Amino acid sequence: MKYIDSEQVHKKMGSRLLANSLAKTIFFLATLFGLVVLIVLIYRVLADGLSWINMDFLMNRLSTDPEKAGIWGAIVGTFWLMLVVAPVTMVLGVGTAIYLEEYAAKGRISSFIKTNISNLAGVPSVVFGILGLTVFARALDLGSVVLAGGLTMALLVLPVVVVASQEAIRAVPQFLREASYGMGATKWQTIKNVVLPAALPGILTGLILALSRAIGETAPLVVIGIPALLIPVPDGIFDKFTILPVQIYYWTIDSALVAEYANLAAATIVILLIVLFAMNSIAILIRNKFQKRY
Amino acid sequence: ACGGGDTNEGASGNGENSEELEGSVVIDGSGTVYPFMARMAENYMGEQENVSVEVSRSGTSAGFKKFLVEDGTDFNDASRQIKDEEKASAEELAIDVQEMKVALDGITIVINKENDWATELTQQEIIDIFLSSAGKKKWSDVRPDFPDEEIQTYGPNENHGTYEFMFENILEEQELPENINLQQDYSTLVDLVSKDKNAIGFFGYGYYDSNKDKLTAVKVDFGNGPVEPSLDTIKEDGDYAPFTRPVFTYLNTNMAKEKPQVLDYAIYTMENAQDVAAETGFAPLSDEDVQASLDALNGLK
Amino acid sequence: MPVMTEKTNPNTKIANVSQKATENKKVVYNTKDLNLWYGEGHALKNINLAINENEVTAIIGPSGCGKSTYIKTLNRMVELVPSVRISGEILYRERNILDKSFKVEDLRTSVGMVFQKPNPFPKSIYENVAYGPKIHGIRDKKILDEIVEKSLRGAAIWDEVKDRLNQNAYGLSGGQQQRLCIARCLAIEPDVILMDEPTSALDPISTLKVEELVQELKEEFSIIIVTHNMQQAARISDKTAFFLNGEVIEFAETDKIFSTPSDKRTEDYITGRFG
Amino acid sequence: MPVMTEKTNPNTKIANVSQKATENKKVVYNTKDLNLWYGEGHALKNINLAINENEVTAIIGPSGCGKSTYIKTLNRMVELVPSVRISGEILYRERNILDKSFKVEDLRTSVGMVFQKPNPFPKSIYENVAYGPKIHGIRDKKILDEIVEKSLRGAAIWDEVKDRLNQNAYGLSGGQQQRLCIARCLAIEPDVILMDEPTSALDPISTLKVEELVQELKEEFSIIIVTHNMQQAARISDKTAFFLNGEVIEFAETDKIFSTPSDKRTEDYITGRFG
Amino acid sequence: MARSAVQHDNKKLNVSEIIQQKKKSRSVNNYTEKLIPKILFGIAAISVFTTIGIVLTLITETIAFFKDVPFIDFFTGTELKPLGENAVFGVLPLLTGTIISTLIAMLVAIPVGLMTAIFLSEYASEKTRKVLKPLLEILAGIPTIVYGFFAFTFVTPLLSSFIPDLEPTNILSPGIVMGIMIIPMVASLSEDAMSSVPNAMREGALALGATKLEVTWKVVVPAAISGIIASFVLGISRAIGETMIVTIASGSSKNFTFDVTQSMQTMTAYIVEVTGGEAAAGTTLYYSLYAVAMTLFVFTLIMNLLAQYISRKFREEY
Ligand SMILES: Nc1ncnc2c1ncn2[C@@H]1O[C@H](COP(=O)(O)OP(=O)(O)OP(=O)(O)O)[C@@H](O)[C@H]1O
Ligand SMILES: Nc1ncnc2c1ncn2[C@@H]1O[C@H](COP(=O)(O)OP(=O)(O)OP(=O)(O)O)[C@@H](O)[C@H]1O
Ligand SMILES: [Mg+2]
Ligand SMILES: [Mg+2]
Ligand SMILES: O=P([O-])([O-])[O-]
Repeated sequence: MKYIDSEQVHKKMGSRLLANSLAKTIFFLATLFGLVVLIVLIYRVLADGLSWINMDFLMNRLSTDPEKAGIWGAIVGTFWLMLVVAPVTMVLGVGTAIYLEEYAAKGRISSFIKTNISNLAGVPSVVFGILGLTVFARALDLGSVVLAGGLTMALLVLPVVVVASQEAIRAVPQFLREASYGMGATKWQTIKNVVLPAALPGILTGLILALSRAIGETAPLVVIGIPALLIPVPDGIFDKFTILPVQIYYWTIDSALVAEYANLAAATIVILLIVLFAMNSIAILIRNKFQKRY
Repeated sequence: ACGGGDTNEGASGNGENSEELEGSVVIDGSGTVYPFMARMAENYMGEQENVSVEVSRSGTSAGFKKFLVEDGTDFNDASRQIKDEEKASAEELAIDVQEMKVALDGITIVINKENDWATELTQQEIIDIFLSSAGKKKWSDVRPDFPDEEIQTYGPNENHGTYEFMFENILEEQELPENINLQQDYSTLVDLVSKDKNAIGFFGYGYYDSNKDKLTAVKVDFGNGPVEPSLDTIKEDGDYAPFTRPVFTYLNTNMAKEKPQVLDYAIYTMENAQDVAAETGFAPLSDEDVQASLDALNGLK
Repeated sequence: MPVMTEKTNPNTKIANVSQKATENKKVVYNTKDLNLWYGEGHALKNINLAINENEVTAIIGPSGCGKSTYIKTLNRMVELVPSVRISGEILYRERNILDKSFKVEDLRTSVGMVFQKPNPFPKSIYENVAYGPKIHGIRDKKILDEIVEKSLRGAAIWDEVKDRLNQNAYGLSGGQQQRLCIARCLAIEPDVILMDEPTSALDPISTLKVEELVQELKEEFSIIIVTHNMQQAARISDKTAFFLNGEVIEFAETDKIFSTPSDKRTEDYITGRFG
Repeated sequence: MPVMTEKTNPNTKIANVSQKATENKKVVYNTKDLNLWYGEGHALKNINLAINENEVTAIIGPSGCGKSTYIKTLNRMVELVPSVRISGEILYRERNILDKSFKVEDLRTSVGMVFQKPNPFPKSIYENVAYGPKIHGIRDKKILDEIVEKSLRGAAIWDEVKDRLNQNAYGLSGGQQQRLCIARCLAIEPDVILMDEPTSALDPISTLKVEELVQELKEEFSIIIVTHNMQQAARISDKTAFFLNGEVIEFAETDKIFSTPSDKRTEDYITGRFG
Repeated sequence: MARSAVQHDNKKLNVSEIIQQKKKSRSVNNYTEKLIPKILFGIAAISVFTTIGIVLTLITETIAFFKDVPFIDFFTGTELKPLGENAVFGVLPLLTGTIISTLIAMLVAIPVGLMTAIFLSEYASEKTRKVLKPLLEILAGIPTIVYGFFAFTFVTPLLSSFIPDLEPTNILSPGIVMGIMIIPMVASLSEDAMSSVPNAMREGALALGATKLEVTWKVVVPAAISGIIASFVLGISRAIGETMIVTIASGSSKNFTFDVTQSMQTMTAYIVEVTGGEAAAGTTLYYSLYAVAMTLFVFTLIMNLLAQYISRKFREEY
């Protein structure tokens, strides 16, 4: 007895194939959706902000007058923030990665640390803000200065650097380590002279990505208490400061008061996106340049 | 909690106005006074390039909490007078507080541009609208010829002096409506009222003044016909007097003695208060009031 | 039987001559009852071998018989595998290197190693050779220069690279890379050089160069070389050890192993019957 | 020559008998001047083959000769490789399947395929078999139950799995998985079954079971089977095609191919001289 | 047995002797070697301390909070009036705000993300994928504040032209924008899961006459389901923790409502509002910050652990 009637199957095939091409179109449109939003977003931001960008806008201090206002303070603040975040995450991230990949026995402790790091990566940034507020700004009495903000951000982006460094270190071929041990080098000499230099491009890529994450975050700094309404240009890591995203935030919510603030926010977004885009391009360049070397 | 920042050690001694000063001045408090103080600070920094003046606006009450702590802020802007509890805690901390009246403001009742029925209200109608116990839920409850639609009330939240002025001085400490929409930021309030046809809200005149294109100010009938709030009517003895209030900034004189730039800024503020007030939507003080504050400040030198 | 024809190779002749001239040489490595396990796998079984100074000792045997494991045990590199367990003794210059108190770094400073796949560091040629001296504390640029030149000459690659010492080592051909690795190893003037199939990744011409080099080096160093290429063992070594399934089946003069092996399994192997 | 001894296999006898009984069967697949390129690589060259209904046709040849490519062309599975270009004709039941208007899904409903590595879906045994009927529109639970049982019986695996139809297919052994895949293929009642080395991943006992199954299945289906195992081809097939470098060298009765091949290359291959 | 080293060179240079000498004078070396792992362990432990630090700060202040406000009142209270004389702390308005915004976000991110993943993994040619994937990564790299600006200045006005009742700050617009922000994350994690389904599985289904859609929907997606669900859960966690978009575009209304056209506050936005406005230590308001942060932390932690559990426990065995 025949269960499958091939006539029947053939007849239905048309509608099944139609469903398939329909689905394909829908899936494609869904994929495009995100990209269309991206284009609209960038278009909007450019349309609102581009004409406001000029040398004065970049070099002026903050002001309540949109015609005079500039983001020099936020640019300098962003720079100081990076100056804190970069070395701190680098040391903590790379140190952790070396420990996990080279020293830790593959046991409970290292898997505990790994689980911990992946959970840390999922903690909302605003909670890091609370940590920073409680520990750095208050308990250590730093106040809402660059150092407090930088340390908070460093912890926030730490998982990014740890994971990237781990991957980079793991990718260093074993034969290079063997060559070094074979010369009578100690473990630390081998790590310092062979493993780290070879893993450096990967580590740097991770670091840049982490930094670009850090200078795009807003919530932790707002929580730590950046006033950012009218604040002087910081001179060092013990000064109060503002950074580009925080500036965007205040200008956006104040745009109801002064409509031009929305343009200032858009112009600042353009600058922020350019900075991020440049950083990511550098990261990609490094990755591509040093990809296959052995 | 994070006042002081990097204070220069005050080694430069008594500050002459002409002298080059440096260091920081930290100001928080009233959102109402903020536009005035921000403009003042910008002007000041134009003259004293090495002094940085930082102005925030967490609200009068919230600001006092940052002012009245060890190493607190140097100034606290206020849209109401300091309370007795606040004075008490200042004494406890041995903080000498100098009150500086800087301008006059009028509580302005604002409605949506599309609202063409409530452009003129009596003082009592306004009180009833913002009084929970009056039960004016719909516009038609206020006046029968008003639309049969729900009133949406708006105002600044309890961090703000403006809220307290409304609650204590206008509503005589009676509850506001259950569903009133209270906000931290005046910008949000302006936005909300400008987009809600049935909205009615209140805040300082300055925020109305700079958003006249988005909002309508209710003309208030205090008994002698409707009065539009304006720099002319807002005066201690003006037509808008019942809703007029002075706004202040409070100076921590300990800080002023320690940091010459703080005292210098205080004096500068008083010297320029009348000009800046007019520019930022406040009614200027009388010359006598200004002089009184200046005398007190010069006494601190 | 290709091995027989190879016996006429001039190199082998030289080897034989030097062999005779040094009949009572000192023992550099003496392995006693060595056993090694990777986890449960018994990779070396009761190894007993005495290896002489200034000779080339070849280790041959089919794949997986434990050649690499044995040679890596001689500089304790095998311990990089976490699951390894070892029993027995390996006396290097009379001292048991398996002793806990023996520092591996000291051992590896005296015992250089060349690997199957050339593994230069991704640094300049100069830095590759200077690596060893540097980690051992030599900082003086002049001395380093001398060492680099001497080592590169020693590895017969000086002329090819002297004009591009600052270029990356990965720009060299495979054969040059391998000789660079030998130079790198010579730079710390080891006493013994271990080589694990040093030519198996190289083309015939490079192989020949390395083989010649090994012949020269043995004047100064003791060399232990693993090879899967029996002709190579026959050409360059003085003594040969034949490993099978982790055991030493036969250890004797290379001549003898390749002409009159005493064990049937050795004969089977060198005549190509298995492996 | 191992093939000769295999000729006495009883299965082969049966095959030969049925072969004779069906001398003028219908042609199910007729390949005409088929050429196929992967990018620049010419993988199939001028293939001409006529394959009969209700027979087992074996395709043999050394690795890389194009066996898999050919069999995958028969259900146009080869088109999953983006770079493929095809010319020529393949008539299936008189219709050219390479025609653009021919729907591959229809083709594949009539032509089942069994792969080298068993590839059940990660679903229950029942769902694996019911998958085909379900996508082709059969929803009735009772009918599905019947189809599943019939197909599993047909694939000679019913008794082994009937008590655990709802368990995941990955709990089965490799051999059982492969018979499950055959059952899955039987469930859509194909006309032809293509098999690409269906036993190469299996142990000898499982292989035997699948071979017996193939013998049974040909009563109902036409089977084309690729194998690198010449004994297998000899045991189970009626006709054999010998491929070499993308060409069909010889195509004839299996008996003839293995006893008196007409091409020298065929002989070389089946006597184990290369491949 | 010092060998005279010089062979090709007539200069006297005995490296091994120099090395021996240096060795003796460098006992420090040994010390570093022992110290380094300890230092590195200390560094690695900092990430653990960070977690401990977060948990400790949250717990201590949360306990202080629950001394002022009963636990039950907090979690069942539908009224939240943190300021003023008679402050009331019920977290339900924040919880509904958080859950509703997350729901809206996932209603956007799950279908669009999954369909994007399917398109990239099953339908797109290698070339198309190479173009589209980096573009999606750009979308993922845009700071959230920019999305907040976009929601506030573009999406809300756009939506209010369809929905006249939409308030100027509302939960709908930031919810949608948050969903868009999460699309790349869901898409890329789901695509990874689908790409790791072996081709043999697809071929098996295609050979039965299945269309690509049937292969995808009935074979690939079920086979990759644990990875796909893990991506959803991570997306949810992300949406719960997202701060700036809702802070900017959803306002700070603390009404207990389910009307998406209205302003609602999420837990994250509450934290920003309270710290930004006033954060004088010691008050109940101040402690409420930690109680809310603790709730938020627990929520996201559960989601993250769940995602890890799903992808580990149900790892496909093919
Ligand atoms: N890291 C390891 N872990 C476990 N077993 C290993 C390891 N390395 C080698 N072995 C096992 O030890 C035995 C000896 O391996 P070894 O590498 O010494 O062989 P070999 O003689 O060098 O072979 P080849 O000629 O292939 O290099 C083999 O059975 C191998 O599988
Ligand atoms: N996807 C592909 N892309 C490019 N070339 C391919 C591809 N698949 C196969 N080829 C090439 O086509 C030729 C035939 O391959 P095919 O897989 O058909 O051989 P085969 O006879 O099945 O071999 P085996 O016995 O190893 O399975 C080979 O040269 C192979 O390299
Ligand atoms: Mg080996
Ligand atoms: Mg094949
Ligand atoms: O912000 P306030 O002026 O209302 O305190």
